Amino acid sequence: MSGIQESIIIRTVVRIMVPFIALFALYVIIHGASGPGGGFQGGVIFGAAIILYAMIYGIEDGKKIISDKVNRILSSTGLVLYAGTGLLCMVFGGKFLQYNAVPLFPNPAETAAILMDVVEVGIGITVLAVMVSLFFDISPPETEDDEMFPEEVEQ
Amino acid sequence: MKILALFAVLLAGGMLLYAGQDLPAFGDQNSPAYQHPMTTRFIEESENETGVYNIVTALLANYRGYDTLGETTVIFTAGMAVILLLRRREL
Amino acid sequence: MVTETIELITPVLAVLVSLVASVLILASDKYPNIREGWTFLAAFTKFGLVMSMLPLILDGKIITYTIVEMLPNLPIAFKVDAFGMLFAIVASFLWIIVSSYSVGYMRSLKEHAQTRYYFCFAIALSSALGIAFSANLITLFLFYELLTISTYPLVAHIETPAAISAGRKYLTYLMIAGVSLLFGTLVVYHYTGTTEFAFGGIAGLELLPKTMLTILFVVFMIGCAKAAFMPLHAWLPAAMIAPTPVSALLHAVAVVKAGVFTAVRIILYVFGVDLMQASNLWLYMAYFVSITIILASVYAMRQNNLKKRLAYSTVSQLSYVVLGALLITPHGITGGMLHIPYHAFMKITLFMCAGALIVTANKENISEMNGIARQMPITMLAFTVGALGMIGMPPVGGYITKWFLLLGAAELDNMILIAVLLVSAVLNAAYFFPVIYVAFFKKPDHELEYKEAPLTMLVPIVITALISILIGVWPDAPGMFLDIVNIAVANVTGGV
Amino acid sequence: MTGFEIIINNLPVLTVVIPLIAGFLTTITGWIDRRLCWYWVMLTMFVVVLITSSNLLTVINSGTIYYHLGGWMPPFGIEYVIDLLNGFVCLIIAFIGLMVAIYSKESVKKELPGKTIPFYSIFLLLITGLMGMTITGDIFNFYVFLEISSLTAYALIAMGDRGDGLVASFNYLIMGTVAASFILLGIGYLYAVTGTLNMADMQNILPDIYGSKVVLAALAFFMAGFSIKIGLFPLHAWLPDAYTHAPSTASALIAGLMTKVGAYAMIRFMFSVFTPAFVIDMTRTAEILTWAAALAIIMGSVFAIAQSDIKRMLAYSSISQIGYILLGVGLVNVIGMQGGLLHILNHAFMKCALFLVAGAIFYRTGIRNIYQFQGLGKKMPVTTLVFLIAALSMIGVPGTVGFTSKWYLALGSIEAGQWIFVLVILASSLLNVAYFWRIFDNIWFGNPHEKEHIKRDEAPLTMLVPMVILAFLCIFFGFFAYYPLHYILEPLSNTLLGIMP
Amino acid sequence: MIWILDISLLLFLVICAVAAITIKDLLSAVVILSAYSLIMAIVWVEMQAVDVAFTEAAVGAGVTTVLFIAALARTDGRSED
Amino acid sequence: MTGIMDIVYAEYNYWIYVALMMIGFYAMIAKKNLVKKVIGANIFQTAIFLFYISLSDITGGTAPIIVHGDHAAEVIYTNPVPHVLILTAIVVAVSTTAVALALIIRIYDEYGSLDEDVILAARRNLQPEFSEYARQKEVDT
Repeated sequence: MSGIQESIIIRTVVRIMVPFIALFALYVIIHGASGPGGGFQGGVIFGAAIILYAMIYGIEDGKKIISDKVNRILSSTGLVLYAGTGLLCMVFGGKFLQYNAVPLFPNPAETAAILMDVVEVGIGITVLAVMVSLFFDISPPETEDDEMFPEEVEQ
Repeated sequence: MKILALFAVLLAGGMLLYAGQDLPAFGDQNSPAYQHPMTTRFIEESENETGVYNIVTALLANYRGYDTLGETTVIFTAGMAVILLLRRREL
Repeated sequence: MVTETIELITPVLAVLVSLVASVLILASDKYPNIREGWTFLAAFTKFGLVMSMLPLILDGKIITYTIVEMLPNLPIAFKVDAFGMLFAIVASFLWIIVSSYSVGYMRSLKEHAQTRYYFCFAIALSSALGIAFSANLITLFLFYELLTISTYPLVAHIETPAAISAGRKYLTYLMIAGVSLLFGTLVVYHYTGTTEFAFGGIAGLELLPKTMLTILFVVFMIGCAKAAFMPLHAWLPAAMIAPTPVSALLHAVAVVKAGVFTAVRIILYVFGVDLMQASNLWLYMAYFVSITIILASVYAMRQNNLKKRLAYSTVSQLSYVVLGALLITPHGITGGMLHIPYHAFMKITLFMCAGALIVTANKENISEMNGIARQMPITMLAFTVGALGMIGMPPVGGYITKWFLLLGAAELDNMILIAVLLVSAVLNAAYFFPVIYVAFFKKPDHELEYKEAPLTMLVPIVITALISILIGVWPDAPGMFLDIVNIAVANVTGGV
Repeated sequence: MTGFEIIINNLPVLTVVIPLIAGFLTTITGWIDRRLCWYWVMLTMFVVVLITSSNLLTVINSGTIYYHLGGWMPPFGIEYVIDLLNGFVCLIIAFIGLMVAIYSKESVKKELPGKTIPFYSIFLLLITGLMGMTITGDIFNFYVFLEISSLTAYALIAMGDRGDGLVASFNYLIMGTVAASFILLGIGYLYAVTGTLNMADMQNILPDIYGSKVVLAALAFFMAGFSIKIGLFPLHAWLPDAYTHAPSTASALIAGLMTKVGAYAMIRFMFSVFTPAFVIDMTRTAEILTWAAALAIIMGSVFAIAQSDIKRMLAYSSISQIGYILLGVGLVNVIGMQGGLLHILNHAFMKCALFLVAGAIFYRTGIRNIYQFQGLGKKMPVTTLVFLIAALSMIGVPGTVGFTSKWYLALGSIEAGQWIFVLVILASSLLNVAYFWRIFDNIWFGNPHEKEHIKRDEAPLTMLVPMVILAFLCIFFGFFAYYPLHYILEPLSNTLLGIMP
Repeated sequence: MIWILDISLLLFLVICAVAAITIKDLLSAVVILSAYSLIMAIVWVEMQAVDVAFTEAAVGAGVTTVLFIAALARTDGRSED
Repeated sequence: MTGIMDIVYAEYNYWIYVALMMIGFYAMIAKKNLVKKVIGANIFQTAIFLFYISLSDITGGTAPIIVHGDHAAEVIYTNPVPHVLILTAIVVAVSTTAVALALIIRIYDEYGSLDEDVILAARRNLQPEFSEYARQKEVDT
C-alpha cells in the first residue's frame, strides 16, 4: 500500500474528493424521501469517504477525523436518535414509533416526513460510525507496538 | 465431507425446484403477494400517510420502522462484536 | 371392617426429625460429641413420635396427612396404617440401637468422614420412615429414591476404588429398580387416575388386560430390587464393603426391608388379594421367590467371609416376607409381615456381632474364628441367639413366622411350597451351625485373651438378642408386633 | 396522559426497547466508570423482569395482548402479540438474564479483563434479540431479532478459550448463517404465496393453499433452520464446541436460553403460523419430530457419558434435553405438550444453574476436567450442593422440577400410545444418573487422606446468590409445578392444539 | 429483447459465483465476489428495485469488499481449494 | 419457439437463483478455507435476495417511487415490500460478514492458517490441554 500512499496525485485527489463524497452522502440521506437512497446508503457512502481517506493517509490519520471516542459516541448517538424518536412518540400518547402522534405540524403526514428524516439521519450516523470502526479494526495495525494480544493486566 | 455437503446441497436444491413448480409466476400482477391488501395499501396510501414519495423509504422508516431499528441494532452489534474480538484496549 | 381416618401431622414430624437432625449434624461437624448428641436426640424423638401413634393404630384408626398436592391427584401424602406402623417401629427403634453401635464402631476404627456418615444415616432413616408412611406410590417412590441416594455414600464410605465400584453396582441396580418402579407407577396412574394404596388393591386395575397386568406386575417386582430377588440380588453382597453398622442398617433395617415392604405394599395394597388370586400371579411369583430362598441359602454356605454369608442369608430370608404376602391367606400374610420385624431383630444382632468381631478381633472370615467364643463369649452367645432364630428354633422369634408361613402353605395345599420352607430351614441350619461350631468348639490357633467389644457396641447387641428371644417367648404381648400384624392382615383380607 | 399510563400502555414494546437502549447506552455508562456497567445491566434486567412479569399477569388475567408498533394495524405494520406462550418464555428469558447478570460481576472481571464494556453491551443486546424473537407476531421482524441474537452469541462464544473459542464460534457462525438463510427462505416462500408477513394473518390465509408445494417447502426449510439453531441431534455438531469454549457467563446464558428460544420459535411456527392440522395430519411433521427428539434424547446422553470436560458434558446433555421439549411438543396431546413446555422452564433453570456451577468451579480452581474434581465437596460445599440439586432435577427425582416434566412427558407418551418413548425417557434418566454420578464420585469421594487438608474456598457471593436461587427454584417448582401448569401451560396447550377446553 | 440482456447477466452471475469459490487466490476471489455483487445490483435495477440495488452496490460491492481485502491483508491470501 | 421462450422467461431467474444458492451453500459446507466459507455465505445470501427481488418484480412495472403527472394513474409499481425486507437483510449479511472476518483474523493469529484441516490438527497437537484425548490420557496416567 505504501506505493499508493506516497503518490502525491492520489493524495491530492483524495483530499479534494472526500468532502464531495461526504456531501453526496448527505444528499443521499435527505433524498431518500423522494428517490432512491436513505440513511443506510448515505451512511455507507459517508463511511466510505472516511475509509478512502484512511486508506490513503493511513489509519492513524483517519483516526484524527473520527477518533475511537468520537466513534463510540456517534454509533450510540445514531441509535439513541432513532429509539429516542420512538420514545418521543410514546410520550405524546402514541405507540412506539407512531410519528403522527407528535403534534409538530398540523398535518400528520408532514410530521411523519420530518421525523422519518430524523430517523434516517440517525441510521446514517450509526452506519457511518460502525463502518469506519469496522474498517479501522479489521485493517492491519500500522505500528508494531499495537500488537494484537499481549498479556492483559487488569488495572 | 464433500459428498455429505453435495448431498445436503442437492437436497436443498431439489426442495427448491420442487417448490418452484407451485410458485406464482414472476412478474405476474395477480400474484398473491401483489394482490394482498398490504401491498395495495402501501402503494396507494403511503404518500398521504407518510408524506414521502419513495414507498420503500416510507415502509422502511415508517410502516416497518421497527424492523429498521432492529437492522440498525444489528449493525451496532456487529461493530461491538468486532471491537470485542479485535481490540485489546477498552473501547 | 370400617376404619376411621384422622388427620394428624405426627407422621410428617416423625419423618422430619431426622432431616432436621441431619442439618444439625452437618453444622456441628467440628464437635463430635454434639454431633452424636443430635443423632441420639433425633433417634429418641423419632421413636417417641412413632410410638405416640401406636395406640391410635391399635384402635383400628388410620392417620393421614397430605403435605402438598404436587400435581392434580398426585399428592405427596402420608398415611399411617398398621402395616406401615410395623415397619416404622422397627426402623425407628433400631436406629437408636444402631446409632449407639455406630458410635462405638466408628470411634474404635477412627473412621474418616464421620460427619458425612451420620448425616447420610439420618437421611436414610427419614427415607425409611417416609417409605413406611407413604400413602401412595409416588410418595413411596420419592422416598425410595432418596433412600438409594442417601445410602450410596454409606456404601462407598471407605472410598477405595473397590468401595466406589461396589457403590456404583449398588446404585446401578437400585436406580434401575427405581426407574422400573416409576414406570409401574406411571402405568397405574394412567389407567386408574390415582396411585393411592387401598386395602383391597387400587380400584380399576382389574380392568386391565391380562398381559398388561402381568407385565405391570413384573415391572413392579423389578422395581422392588431392594428386596434382592435372585437375579437382582448382586448389589447386596457387593455392598458388604460398607462399614458394619451400615451393613446392619442396610440389611436388617432400612434398605432391604424397604424393598420387601414395597413389594408387600404392591402385592397387597396395589394389586390386592382378590386380583392376585384371580390372575394367578401369586403362584408364579411364589415359585419364583422360592428359587431365591433355596439358591441364596446354597450360596450362603459357600461363603467364608462372615458378612457375605450373612448377606446371602438376608437374600434368602427376605423372600420369606414376599412369599408370605404371596400366600394370600390370612396366616401366610401374617407370617410374611411378621417376618419383617422378626428378621430385623435377628439379623441386626448377627451383623452387629460380625462387626464386633471386626473391631475387637479384626476377623472377617469364618475360617479364622476358631475358638473365638473364648475371647468374646457375650458376642458369640448373642450370635447364637440370632442364628437359632434364623433357623427357626424356639424360643427365639424365628419359629413363629415359619410356623405361620407353613400354615399358610398348608391351607393352600401346595406341597411344593411346604417343601421349600422345610428345605430352607435345613439349609439355614447348614450354614449357621458351622459358625457356631467353629466359634465354640474348635481349638484356637493361639492363646486368646478375654476382650469384648466396647460397651457402646456390646449393649445394643445384647438388647437386640434379648428382644429376639422376647418376641419368641411372648409373641402376643399387647401392642407387640403380632397385634399390629393382625390388624394389617384384617385390613387387607377384609376382616377376620 | 401521565407518565405512568404511558408506561403501562407501552409495556409490550418496552420489554424489548429497554434492553436495546440500555445496550447501546452501556458504552456511555462504561465511559463514565467501567464498574458502573454491572449495576447498569442489573438495573436493566431487573426492570425487564418486572415488565415481563406484569405482561404475563395481564395475559393470564385478561387474555392476549396486542401491540401495534407505529400505530399501524396489522398486517400493515409490525405487531407484537403476547399470549401465554411467549409471555411465559419472555419471563424465563428475563429471569435467567437477571441471574446471569448478577453472576457475571466477578466472572467477567476474571475471564474477560479489559472487555467489560463491550461484553455488557453485547449481553444486553443478546437479551434484546431473544426477547424480540419471542415477543413478535411478525415473521420478518422475527428474522431481524434472530440475527441480533445470533451475532451477539457468536461474539460471546468467541471470547472464550483462546483459539478453541474462536473456531467454535466460527463454526457456529457458519451453521447459524445456514440456518438463518433457510429461515429467510422459508419466510420468502410464505410471503410469495400469502403476501403477508403477519403470523395471524398468515395463519388465516394458509389453510386455503395447504396443497401448494411452496408451503410444504417453507415448512421444511423452517424445520431445518430451527433444527440447526437448537442443535437437534444429527445437526448438533456446532453445539458442544460452542458451549464448551464460551466464557462461563456466556455458556450459562446461551445454553440456558438460546436453544429454548429456538424451541419456542419452532413451536410458534408449527402451531401459530401453520395450523395444528397441517403439522399433525397433513405432513406428519409432529410425528417425525418425536422420533428425532427420541434419538436426540438417547444419543445426547450417550455422548455426554463419554466426556471428561464438564462443560462439554453439559452441552451434550443439552442436546438430550432439547429432545424432551420437542418430544412433548411432537406428541400433540395436551399432557405431553404441557410436559414439553414445562421442560422449557425446567431446563432453563437446571442448565443455567449447572453452567453457573461449572463456571464457579472454573473461577476458583481453573479446572474443567471432572476427573480432577476430587475434594471439591469440601472446598466449595454450597456450589457442589447446588450442582447436586440441579443434577437431581436433571435426572428427574421427584420433588424437583425435572420430575414433573418427565412425568407429564411419559404420561403423554402413553396417551399417544407410544410406549417406546416412555422407555426412552426412563432410559435417559438412567443415563443421566450415569454421567452425573461420575462427577459426584469425584466431588465427594476419592483421596480421603488428601481431603483432610482442603480449606473451604467458596465462590464469591455474587456468584453464589444466583446459583442458590436457581437451585431453590428447581425444588420449589418440583412441589408447586401446579401453578405454572394450571394457570399457563394447560390453557396454552389447549389453545395451541386448537382444543376448546 | 431485454431478456437476452437479463439472461446474460444472470449467467454471468453464475460464472462469477463459481469462479469466486473455485479460484485459489483469495484476493482474486474477493474481487470476483465484488463483481458478482455489482452484477447483482444491475440485475436488481433491471427489476426496478433501485433502492436495493443502490444498497447492494454500496454495501455488497463496496464495504464488504473493503472489509474482505483489509482482512486478507492480515492473513495469507492463498487457499488450497 | 415463443412457447419455450415464455417458459424460460417466466422462470429463468428462478433457475439461476437455485443454482447460485446451491453454489453458495456448497462452498459454506464443503470448502476447507474459512474465507471461502464466508464468500460462500455471501453468495448464498445474495441468491436469496435475488429470489425476493424476483418476487417483487411486476412485468412493465416501475420502481416504487410515486410518479406525479399526467400518466400517474396508469403507472404500475413493483411490489415494495420485498425491497424493504432485503434492505434489512443486506445489512444483516454485511454485519455477519464483518464478524466472520474478525473471527478469521483472530483464528489466523492463533493458528497461522485458514485451512480447516490445519486448524483441526493444530488444535490436537499444539494445545493438548484442550484436546479431549489428551485430557483423558492425563487422567489415566
